[in-house]
Amino acid sequence: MNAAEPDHKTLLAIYQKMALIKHSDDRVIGAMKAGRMQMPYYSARGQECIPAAISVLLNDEDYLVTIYRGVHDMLAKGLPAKLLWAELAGKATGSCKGKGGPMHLTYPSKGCMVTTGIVGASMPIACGLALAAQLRGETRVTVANFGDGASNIGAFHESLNLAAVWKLPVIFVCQNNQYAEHTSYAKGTSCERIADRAASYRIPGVRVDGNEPRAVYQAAHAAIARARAGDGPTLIEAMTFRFNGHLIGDMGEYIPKADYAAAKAADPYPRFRQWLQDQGHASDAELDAIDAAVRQEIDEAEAFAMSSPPPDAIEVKRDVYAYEIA
Amino acid sequence: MNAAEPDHKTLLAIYQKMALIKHSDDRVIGAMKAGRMQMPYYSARGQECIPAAISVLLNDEDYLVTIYRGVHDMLAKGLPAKLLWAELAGKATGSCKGKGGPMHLTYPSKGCMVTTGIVGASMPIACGLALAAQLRGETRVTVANFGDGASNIGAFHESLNLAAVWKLPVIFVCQNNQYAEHTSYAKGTSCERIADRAASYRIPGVRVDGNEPRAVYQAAHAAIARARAGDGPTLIEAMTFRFNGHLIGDMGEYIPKADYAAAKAADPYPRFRQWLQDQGHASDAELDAIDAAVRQEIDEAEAFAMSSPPPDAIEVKRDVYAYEIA
Amino acid sequence: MNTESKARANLLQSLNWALHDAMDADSSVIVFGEEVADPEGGGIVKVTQGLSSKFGNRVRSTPISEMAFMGTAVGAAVGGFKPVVEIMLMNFVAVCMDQITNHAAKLRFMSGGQTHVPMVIRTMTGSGTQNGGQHSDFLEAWFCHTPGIKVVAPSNPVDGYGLLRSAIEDPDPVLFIEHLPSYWLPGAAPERGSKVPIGKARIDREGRDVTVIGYSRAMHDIAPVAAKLTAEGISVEVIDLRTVSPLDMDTVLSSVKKTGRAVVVHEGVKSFGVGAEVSSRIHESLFRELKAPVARVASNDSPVPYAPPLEAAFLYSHAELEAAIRKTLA
Amino acid sequence: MNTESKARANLLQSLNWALHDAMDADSSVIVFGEEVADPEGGGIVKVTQGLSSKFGNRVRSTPISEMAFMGTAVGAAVGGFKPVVEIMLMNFVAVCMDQITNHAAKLRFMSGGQTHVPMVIRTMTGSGTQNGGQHSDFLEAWFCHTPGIKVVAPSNPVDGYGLLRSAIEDPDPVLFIEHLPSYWLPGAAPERGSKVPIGKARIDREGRDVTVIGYSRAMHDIAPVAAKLTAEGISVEVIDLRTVSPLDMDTVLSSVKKTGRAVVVHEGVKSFGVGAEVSSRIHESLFRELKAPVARVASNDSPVPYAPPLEAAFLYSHAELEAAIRKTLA
Ligand SMILES: Cc1ncc(C[n+]2csc(CCOP(=O)(O)OP(=O)(O)O)c2C)c(N)n1
Ligand SMILES: Cc1ncc(C[n+]2csc(CCOP(=O)(O)OP(=O)(O)O)c2C)c(N)n1
Ligand SMILES: [Mg+2]
Ligand SMILES: [Mg+2]
Repeated sequence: MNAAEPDHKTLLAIYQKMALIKHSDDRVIGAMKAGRMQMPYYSARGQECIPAAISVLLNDEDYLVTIYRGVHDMLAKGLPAKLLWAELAGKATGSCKGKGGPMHLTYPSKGCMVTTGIVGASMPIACGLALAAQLRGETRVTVANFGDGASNIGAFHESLNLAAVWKLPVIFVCQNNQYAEHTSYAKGTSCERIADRAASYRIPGVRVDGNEPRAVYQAAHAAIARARAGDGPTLIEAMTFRFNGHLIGDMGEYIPKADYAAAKAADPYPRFRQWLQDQGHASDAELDAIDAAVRQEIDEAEAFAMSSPPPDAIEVKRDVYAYEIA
Repeated sequence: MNAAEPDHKTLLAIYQKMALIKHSDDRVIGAMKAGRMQMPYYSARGQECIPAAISVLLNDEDYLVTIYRGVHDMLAKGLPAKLLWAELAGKATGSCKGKGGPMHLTYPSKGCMVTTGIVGASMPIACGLALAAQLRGETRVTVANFGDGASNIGAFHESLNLAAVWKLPVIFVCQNNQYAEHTSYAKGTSCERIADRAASYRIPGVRVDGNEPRAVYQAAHAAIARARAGDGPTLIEAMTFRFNGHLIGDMGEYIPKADYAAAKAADPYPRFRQWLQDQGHASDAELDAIDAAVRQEIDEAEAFAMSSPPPDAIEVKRDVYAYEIA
Repeated sequence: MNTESKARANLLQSLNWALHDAMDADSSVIVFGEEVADPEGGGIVKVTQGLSSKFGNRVRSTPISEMAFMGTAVGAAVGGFKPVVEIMLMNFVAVCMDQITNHAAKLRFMSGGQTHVPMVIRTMTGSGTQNGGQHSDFLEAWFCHTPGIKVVAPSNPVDGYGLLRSAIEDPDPVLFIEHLPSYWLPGAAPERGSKVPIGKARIDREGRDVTVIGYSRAMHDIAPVAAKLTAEGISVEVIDLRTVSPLDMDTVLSSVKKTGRAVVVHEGVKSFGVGAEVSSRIHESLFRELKAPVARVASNDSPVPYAPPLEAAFLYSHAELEAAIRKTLA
Repeated sequence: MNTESKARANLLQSLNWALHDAMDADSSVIVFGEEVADPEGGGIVKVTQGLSSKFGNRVRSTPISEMAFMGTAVGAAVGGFKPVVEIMLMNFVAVCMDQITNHAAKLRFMSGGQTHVPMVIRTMTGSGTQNGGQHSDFLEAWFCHTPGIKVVAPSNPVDGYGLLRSAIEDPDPVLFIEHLPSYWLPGAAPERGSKVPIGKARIDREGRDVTVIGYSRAMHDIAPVAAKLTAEGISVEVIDLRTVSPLDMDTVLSSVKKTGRAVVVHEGVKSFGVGAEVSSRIHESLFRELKAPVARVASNDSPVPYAPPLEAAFLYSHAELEAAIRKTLA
């Protein structure tokens, strides 16, 4: 089938999500630098295009499983900024009551099912959510996010094989930012392209420019259609970069200056904004209006987070089991 | 480079090892049926050609790691039949003093380093033995045996990737007997050939007829040469069959009659014996002499095992640590 | 257990009935693991026999990919199903610990209660069959030390049936441990549909002089020793914990309050085992009432050996158990 | 610890020195794990800094493949090397348990002593840094319950250096647990080359009235509480186990024999934890001498929460610790 093209409305929806992710990330880091917030924060700034372009193809019912570096995935899928910010701030009003934090963001009503801090663990869990949909005969799909480094852990292999054998409706999305903590892609990964590993499971594998909304949209469109049709999983490798290191505080000494500069030059947010204008999809003013609305949403989210109460100590006795422990 | 051909002496050495494995296996099963021995025994009968043809290319210093179905690998590599039989019989004179049993056969002086009962676990350990050789600058290689079902577990993926990235001198030998316990190849494995999975690690992967000594020899010759030269690992998939089921007692109801018959027709031992005669490598009488010598060795092994004393109870306090526990 | 009951059954049958009845009762119950479907034999010891023929796609044999299928159980549970997943032998939990301890046991808490993981992990184990060091361990202590998951270990067909039904209905993950050599031991047959609550121990025999506490295979060792001592006039109370975590300390403490003496028995190795927790809690609660220190009877602190005489030396003997009980009375 | 010593250092430096000295002393010592080589930063907290620059190929950063590189350590150890492998955070042992518990810990026994596995697994952990449920657990109890592996958990630079040197020389596998928040605490500097024996506890403070037993981070909680009570005239003896398995019961029992009272403290969750074993053994050996039941002070039986007030509620407080000690004296 010939590649799907996002329409005007969709392009602006993608831009809005990218803006939301970018501005939220800038503000979280600002709050941390200013000492208003403190946490182990894994910024996804630079990768915002990937979930933005995928999530416009998903419904609230579709499942998402992601990783510690998943704030962008969660915001794109619909986790309200207020609940995100309150969770990051460790407040009782956070989506996880302050119990989970950035590594365990969850919001089932928008399909945000699990966030894991264990490399590779998103994939087996995604297989289970997909099995649930398959057994119910639904067309609902599951998106499993993970990084390039995660493609070297056993769970990746087992999950892709199981999903292939059972034809599970999963879209495996490898966000290849070319580093695993401080280890470069080539130091840990024996294949040239992670997408090539799909051949070991006889499923489609495609590598795309993860900073190019239309490329991501087209690959996701095909993979989601395939999954909804009951034809099984797809592996998408989206090439990207993370501008703020592995964790806030990471100075990136291990990244060659030239590579960093090249990645910065391919920053998806300004690039897409420029493209939308060049193509006449939106004027500067229209895009500013989207950014302004997003900034407004984040102002409210931060205010909500800051003004919310911390969780009560009794919460350590709750949610261990269905009942409260002694 | 053009394929290596085993010479006359080598062909007879391979035959001798196949005969040793076959007759020993027949006799173990006989002893079990007669009630003289009792154990969870994973017969490798039908797979004897693979280790026989590989081990003629190995030195005592080369390392071997295998699995619960590894009696054939161990005998071919040089574990004395007496020590094997005494270990199977759970005697103090067994290679592991009766502490390990069939699933943990070990005999370092012939390079028989580890036998594991955990599917997939042979491969990471083989990487470590290979690393030891690499760090010492030796040309010694490590052979890691595993089954077709094991190619679906995470340790397979992680090990091949690590071995590729570090160029470890490992020969990964997948003995594809087409079943994992009672699960057929296709039910558990998404790829058409396990050898194809080598592409995920940019290492050579080759599938051969595991019942054809010269085919196994040639593939092993190339892989071992590559490893000794420091060029890294190779994945060999040797197609074969196990005639006595997963465990003694397994009635094989899950195996289509026709498949079983076809496998039996390809029984490597009589086929190779016939070929040796047809090619004029040996007369019936010469081959009978080899078989007779092997039978003699097994008679002695069984007598040794049966007449040996059981281990003393104090042994449960020994070998937990370097010192004896209280 | 009710030995009066006419009907007889073994643990294997009772577990198979429980799975059939649970799948009949609730269409969200699904079963998977290696060899569990009928084309693969309905389980290597046939506990799951007949399920796939009856329930089709809800019962699946898996590749040898424990990490993947354990995670699949976690995801399916989060997605609204009640998976019953089988880890063929308990030592194999080691290849999928992450999905059990970092995920199944923690998702409810980490999500602030937004998700939960109603799944059952069935597994079998036990020494005495020459399965050696990697196929015989009782590892329940690892999971008892993992908040968020429950640990159940029945000793007979009635409890096996009733606890498996309850485990499947439980809103939280349950590790269900089956003692392999016990599968074929005859016992009273369970009444189809009658469930046994998780977290409740059972007084197996009433007595006044000493309390002997066990679970799973230990119950089969305690019974003859208790009978022998009772015949001698020593009144032994026997408790089958049935659920190892959370512990039913009410039952244990009220018994020991009465007897003033206690012995804890399990097959898992002694050091840092379940017996240590039971012993500590009794001492903490009944220090003044105890007439003797709580004794622990368990296996040798080593891997499980292969040769039968060593397997015997690894496990506690009935003589050791008897001596430990007598010592508390000395 | 010897607080008289002039020279100061922190745990991080002392461990880095131990690794440098061990690699200098023995060319069979090799180091690998994620990010451990200098191009990757010499470890995420830089414990391994400088090693790869000095020892080249003997120090390697690995892919994120714990199962593979843990097994590689096992194989290299069987092949004659002394690997020191790093599991970045303790919860990640769950993805490679099999190589640790089914292989490293068992190969010597299963091979009848023909092979052995002289390797060290270094790992760090600890709550209090908002790392949440999957990055903070103390899981030492799992490994203490695994015969064949030793468990060490130093609380200060001197023991850190000396125990790591001994662990690397040990002929059997050793799990070496580092408390993350303690890395930067200053303390007496170790003397290069001076080793601390595995299996020997240390009297951290002498006293007559009550024995408080801990290890790793607990020592930093016990010290101020013990000092406060001593100032009040309550004579507290403090024992740093240093090695958690095998336990140095000689030191513990001779102290409790003297004081008649004991409190065990650790960060790991309380139920089925290390404290249970220590408590049981003391009760078993000194039942008649004890003036009060042995108390356990440990963390809440839940996953580790994220928000700081919940992290505080998860861990025992100094007030709870003080109260527990006073209770044994009541
Ligand atoms: C099993 C496991 N091993 C190690 C870690 C520590 N760790 C956290 S993130 C990370 C790097 C992951 O790299 P990649 O998969 O490329 O994802 P990215 O962080 O680049 O998005 C590592 C090693 C972990 N969380 N889990
Ligand atoms: C991790 C793990 N899972 C399950 C098992 C149980 N088991 C033992 S052998 C086996 C089948 C292995 O099949 P394959 O890899 O093809 O080897 P084969 O037995 O056919 O030689 C299984 C599932 C195990 N030993 N280890
Ligand atoms: Mg990455
Ligand atoms: Mg097979």
